Amino acid sequence: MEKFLEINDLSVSFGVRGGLFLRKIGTIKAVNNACFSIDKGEIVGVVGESGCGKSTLARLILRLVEPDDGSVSFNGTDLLKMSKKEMRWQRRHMQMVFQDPYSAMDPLYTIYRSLCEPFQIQRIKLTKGEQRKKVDALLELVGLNSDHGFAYPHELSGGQKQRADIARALALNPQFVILDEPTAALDVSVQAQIIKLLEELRERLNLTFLFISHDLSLVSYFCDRVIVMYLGRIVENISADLIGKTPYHPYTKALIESIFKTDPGEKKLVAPLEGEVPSPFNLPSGCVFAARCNDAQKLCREKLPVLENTGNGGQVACHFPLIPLADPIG
Amino acid sequence: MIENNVREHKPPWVVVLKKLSKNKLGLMGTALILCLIFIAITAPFLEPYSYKEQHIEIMNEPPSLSHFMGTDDFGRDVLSRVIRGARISFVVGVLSVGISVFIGVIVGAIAGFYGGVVDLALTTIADLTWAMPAILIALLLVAIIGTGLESVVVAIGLSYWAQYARLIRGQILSLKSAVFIEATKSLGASDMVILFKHLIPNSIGPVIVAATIGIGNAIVLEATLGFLGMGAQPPTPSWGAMMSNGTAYLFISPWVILFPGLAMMLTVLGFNLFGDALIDLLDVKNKESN
Amino acid sequence: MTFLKVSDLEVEFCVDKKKITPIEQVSFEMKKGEVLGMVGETGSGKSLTAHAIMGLSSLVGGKIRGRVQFGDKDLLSLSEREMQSIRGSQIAFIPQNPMTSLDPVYRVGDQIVEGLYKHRKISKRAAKLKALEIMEKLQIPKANHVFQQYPHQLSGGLKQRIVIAIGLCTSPQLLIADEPTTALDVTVQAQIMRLFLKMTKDKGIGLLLITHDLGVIAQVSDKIAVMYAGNIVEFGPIKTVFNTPHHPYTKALLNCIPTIGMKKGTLDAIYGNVPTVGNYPPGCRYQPRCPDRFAPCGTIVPKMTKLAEDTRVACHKYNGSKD
Amino acid sequence: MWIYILRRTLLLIPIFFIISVVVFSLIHLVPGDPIDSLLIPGSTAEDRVELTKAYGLDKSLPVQYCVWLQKFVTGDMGQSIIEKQPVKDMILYNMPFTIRLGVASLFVSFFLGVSLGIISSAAKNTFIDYISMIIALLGVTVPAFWLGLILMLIFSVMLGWFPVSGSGSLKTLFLPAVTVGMGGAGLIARITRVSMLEMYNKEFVLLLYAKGLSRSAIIIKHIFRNALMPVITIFGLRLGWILGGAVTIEIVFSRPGIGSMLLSALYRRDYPVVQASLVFLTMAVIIGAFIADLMYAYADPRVRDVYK
Repeated sequence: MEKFLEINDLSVSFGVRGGLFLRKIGTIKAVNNACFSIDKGEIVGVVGESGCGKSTLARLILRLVEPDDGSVSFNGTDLLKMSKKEMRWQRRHMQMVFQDPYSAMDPLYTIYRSLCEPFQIQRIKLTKGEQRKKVDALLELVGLNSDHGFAYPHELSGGQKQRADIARALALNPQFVILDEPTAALDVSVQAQIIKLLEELRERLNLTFLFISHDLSLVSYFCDRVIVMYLGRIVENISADLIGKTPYHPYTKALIESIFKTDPGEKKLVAPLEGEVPSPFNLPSGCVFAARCNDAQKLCREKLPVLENTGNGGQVACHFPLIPLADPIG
Repeated sequence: MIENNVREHKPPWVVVLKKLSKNKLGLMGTALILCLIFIAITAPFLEPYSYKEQHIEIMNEPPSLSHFMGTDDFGRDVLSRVIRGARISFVVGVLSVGISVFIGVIVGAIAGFYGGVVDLALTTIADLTWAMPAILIALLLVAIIGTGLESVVVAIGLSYWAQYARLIRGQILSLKSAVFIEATKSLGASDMVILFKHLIPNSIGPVIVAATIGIGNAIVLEATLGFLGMGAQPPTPSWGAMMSNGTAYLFISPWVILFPGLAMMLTVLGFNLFGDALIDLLDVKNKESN
Repeated sequence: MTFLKVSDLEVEFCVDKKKITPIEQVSFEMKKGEVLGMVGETGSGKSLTAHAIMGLSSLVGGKIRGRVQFGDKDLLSLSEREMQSIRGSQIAFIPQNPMTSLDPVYRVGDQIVEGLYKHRKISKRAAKLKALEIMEKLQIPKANHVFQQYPHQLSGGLKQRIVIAIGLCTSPQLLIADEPTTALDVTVQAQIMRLFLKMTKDKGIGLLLITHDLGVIAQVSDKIAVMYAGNIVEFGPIKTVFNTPHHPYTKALLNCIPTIGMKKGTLDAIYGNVPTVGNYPPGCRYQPRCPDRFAPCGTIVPKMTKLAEDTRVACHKYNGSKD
Repeated sequence: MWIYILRRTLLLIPIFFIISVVVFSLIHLVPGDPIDSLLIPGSTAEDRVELTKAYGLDKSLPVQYCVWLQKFVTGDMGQSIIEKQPVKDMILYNMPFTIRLGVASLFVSFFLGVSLGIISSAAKNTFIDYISMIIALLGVTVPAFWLGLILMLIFSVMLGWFPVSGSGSLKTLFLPAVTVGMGGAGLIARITRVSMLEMYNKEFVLLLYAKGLSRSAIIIKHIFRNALMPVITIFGLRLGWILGGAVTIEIVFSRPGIGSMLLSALYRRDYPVVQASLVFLTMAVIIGAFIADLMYAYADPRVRDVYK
C-alpha cells in the first residue's frame, strides 16, 4: 500500500563562511539521510537535544527550507519535484504549528484577520458572511470564542495564542499537521490543555501529526511512534510503548535516564552521559554519537552505522544495539 | 475547556493617544509642530507687514513695539519674514523627507528582502552615502542642478535617503526570520504578499520616527545651504537666507540672525520631541533612530 | 538558632498609580544544609521571592515587607551596605539564564574572582587558585584555559558551571538557585544538577531551589513549597506532598505532567489560566480554576493551616476540618 | 583580528574607487561642456584647444578617468584655474587647519557627550537628567553656523574673551571647536544615555548585585564598559556628520581649511580644487569610520572572535 508520507534520504547542509574572502570553509550537516514514513492517522514524534536538526527536518518536509537531496512523497506524489507554484497550492494539505506562540502571529493583525489570511492566500473566494462564519467556527473548534477574534496577539495569554495558531493551521482543512514544539513556551497546566485539545482534534478531524519536541516524556505520552535524532541523524525509530522499556540505542536510553522522575521515592542522580552535544561542524566519519557513548568501540569511530530494522516495527542505527536485533531473515 | 476571556481590548489608536497624553515632552513637541503648521498655512494673514517691501528709512532697527523683531538691512520687518519663512521651512522639510523616505524604503526593502549580491551592492552605496556629511552631498547636488528652492528640496532628499534604507533593511532582515513570516510562508503566500502585507508594515515604525526627526534635520540643512548662499534666492525669506544676509551686520543688528535662528530651534525641537515620543508610542526598539 | 525563616513576605509595586502586590503571605523556613524546592508556574512569584530575600527588589522599585530572619539578623532591616557584605558572601545567588548572566566583556575567571576578592580579602593569586579549585570540582575541563576565556567562547553547560562557581566560590551558607538548569539540554541538565547537589551537600550549604520542573524537585529536595499566583499554597516534606498532596492545585499540577509509560488520554489539564499580577480574583486565588471550590472560597482569603509538623496548606477545605 | 583588519583595509580600495568615479564624473554632470567650466572668462579659442588637450578631454571618458586617477594618485592633482597654483600645494596648506579643528571638535563631542549621557542616565528622570538632555537636544537642533555666530557675538564681541576670527593660536580654535563639537556632543549624549539605561536592564547586572558589588562599582566597571561599545560604533558612523559641521564653521569664523577652500572653489567653479578637496574630505570620513570600527572590534571580545 502507498504510504501517507514517505521520506527518503532527506539531507540538507549549510555552508559556513570565514577567512579573508568569506569563502566556504566547511559545512554543517543539519539533517543527514533522514528516512522514515508516517501512516495516515498516526502521531509520530521527533525528539532530540538542541541542534539535532529536528526543526530543520520539519521545514524540509514542508519545503520551507529546500533540501539538498532526497525525496518527500505525500500521498504518492514527490513534493520535491513540484514547482514553487504547485508547492504553494500543496500547502493547504499540510500545515505547521509553531513553537513560539508569542511571535507566530503578525502583531499588527487582529486574530480574526490572521485567521482570514489562509483563505485569501489560497484564493478561496468567500463572502464577508461566509468568512465570518468560517473564522468563528475555527475559533470555537480550538476552544476560543469570537471575542478573541477582535483581540491583538499581545492581548491574549500564551495558551490562547497557541490555540489561535492551531486554528490558523487548521483553516484550510489539512490532512497533515507538523507541530513544532507547540508547548515548549507554555506552563505545564496550559501544556496539558493544548495536548488534550490536539488529541481531541485528531479524533474529530482525522488528522496525522508529526510532533517535534525536546521533551521525551511528552513525546512518548502523546505519540504512537518516536524518532530519536542526534546531530542531524535519525538514531532510532521506535514504538512509543516500547521506548520506556526496551530502547535499542544507547542514546535513547541515556535520554530516558536523564529525565528527573516526579517520584520522590526513587532518587537517581546519576548522569547517564558525559560532555555536551559537540558542534555539528565537520563531523567525524564514524557514528555521530561515538564521542559520548559509554559503549563505543573501535568500529563505532570508523564506520557509520545505518538504520536497520529491529524486528518489531522499529529501526536503529547502532553497531552494538542494547538488544540484539532479530535475524533479518526470520 | 473554555479559557477566561480576553485581557482588556483596546484599538491601537486609543493606546497611542493615551500614551501621548501622559508624555509631557511629547505633548510639547506636538504643540510646537501644530503651531508651525498653523503659522505656515495662515502666513499671509498673520504677517503684520509685507515680507518683501523695503523701507530704507527704517534700516536695521532694533526690536520695538511696531517691529517686534526689528528690521533688516533693507528695512523689512523681521517678524513678517520669519512667519513667511515658516512656510518655506515646513514645505522644504516635508517634501525633502518625502523624497528620502520614498527612495530609502524602496532601496532598503529590496536589499533586505532579496539579500545576496543585490544587498551587498545596495548597502555599500547606502553606507557610503550615510557616512558622508549630508551638507557635502547637498552642496554638490546644488552645484550640479543649480540653486533655487526646488533643487534644494531635491538635493536634501537625495542626501538623506540612506538613513531610511539602512533602517528598513535592518528591520526586514530581523523580521524575515520571525515565526509569523514563516507561518505565512507555510500557508503558501507569495513573496509579494509577505513583503507588502507583513514585512513593510511591521518595519515602518522606526522609519516614521526617523522621518519625523529627519524633517527637523532637513530644515536645518536647508538653512545651512541658504546660509552658504546655495539655497533659496532673494527675496524669498527662507530662514537660512535671512541669516546669511544678516551675517554681514552681525555686530550692528544681531536680531536679524537671532530671531530666525530661534524660530528654527523651536521648530526642530518640536520635531525632535515628537519623534522621541513616537519611539515610545509606536513601541520602536531601535537605537539608531535616535 | 534559625537558619532561614521567611514570614509574611510581601512585595508591593506601583504601576500607573495602582498598587499591585505580586507576592503576598509568603512564609517558609529552612534548616541548615536543607534543600528546599520552590515550584510554581510562570508569574507565580518564585523569582521575585528570591530577589526579595536577597534585598534586590529595591532595584526595580518595589517595597518589601515582612521578615526575613537569617541567623540572628532580619535581612529586611539591614542597610544596603550591610546587605552588600552578606550578598555573595553568606547568601549566594545563581540566576536563571546562564547565557546572559555573565558580563560579555570580561574573562570568566575574573568574574569568578571578583566576588571572592571583594568578600574574602585575599590576594589576587590566592583568589585565582581558589577559583580554579572550584572550577575543577565542577568538572570544568582545562580549568586554567577556561579561566582566560570570554563567556561567548563557552558552551551553555560550561557557562552554567561558571555561574555556579561564582555562587559557590565564597562558600556561602545559603544558596538561592533560580531555575539553574532550565535553559540546558536534558543530558547536560542531569550532569550539572548532580554535581551541583553534591557540592552543596558536601559543604553543608542550604539550597533554595526555584524551578517549575517538579521532576527536579522530586529528585533533589527535602522539602517543597508550592507557589500559586504570589502565594505559597502548600509547604511540606517532599514525600508527603508528592504522595498525599492536599491543596487542589498541587494535586492538579502533579496530574498534568506526562511521564513515560503513561496511558494515552489520562493526562489531566487545569482549566483556565494563571491570573496575571494585578488581576487576582477575590478570595482564594485558585478558586476560579478549582473543581473543589465551595462557599467561602470566592470571598475569604484562605490562611495557612498546619496539618502536621512541617506541613501546611492554604485551603478552606482543611481550615474547616481543624475548627 | 588581523584577518579582520586586512579585510577592512582591502574594502577601502573599492570604496576609494567609487568615490573617485563619482568625483571624476562631477565635472561631466554639470550642465554644459566641461571645458566651459574649466575656462576663465575671456579665453580665446586657442586657449580652449590647449586646455582640452591638457585635460585630455578629447579622449574617451574611461581613458580620461584613468589618466586623471593616475595623476591624482601620484600627487599631480592639477592646477587651480583661479589661483593658478598647484592644487596639491593648496591642499597641503589648508589641511592642517581642518585636521586641527576636526580633532578638537571630535574631542569636545566625545567627552562632553559621554559625560552628559552618563550623568543623565545615572540620574534618570530627575532634574539633572532633564537639564543634560535639554543641552544635548539643543546641540542637535541648533544649526552649527547659527550657534557659531551667537557664540561669536557673546564671547568675542560682547565679552571679548576670544578673537572673532583667525587661525593662529589655540585661542582661535576654541570657539569653532565648541561650535562643531556641540552637535556631535548632543548625538553622543543621547546614544550614551539610551545605551547605559539599556545595560541596567541586562540580566548580568542582577548577578553583579548578587555578588555583593556596590552600585558605583557596577556602573563604573561593568555598565559603562559595555555601554560604551555601541557609542563607539555610532560615533564612527556619524563622524562625517560631525565633520560636516566643520565645513560651514570654517566660513563662519573665516578660518582657512579644506571646507572653506571647497566652498570658494564651488562658488567660482574651480573644479580641479573641488575634486581634490572632495576626495580628501570623503577619505577622511571613511578612514575615521574605519578606525572607529577597529576600535569597536578591539573593545568587544565577541566581535574580535568572529574573525579569528
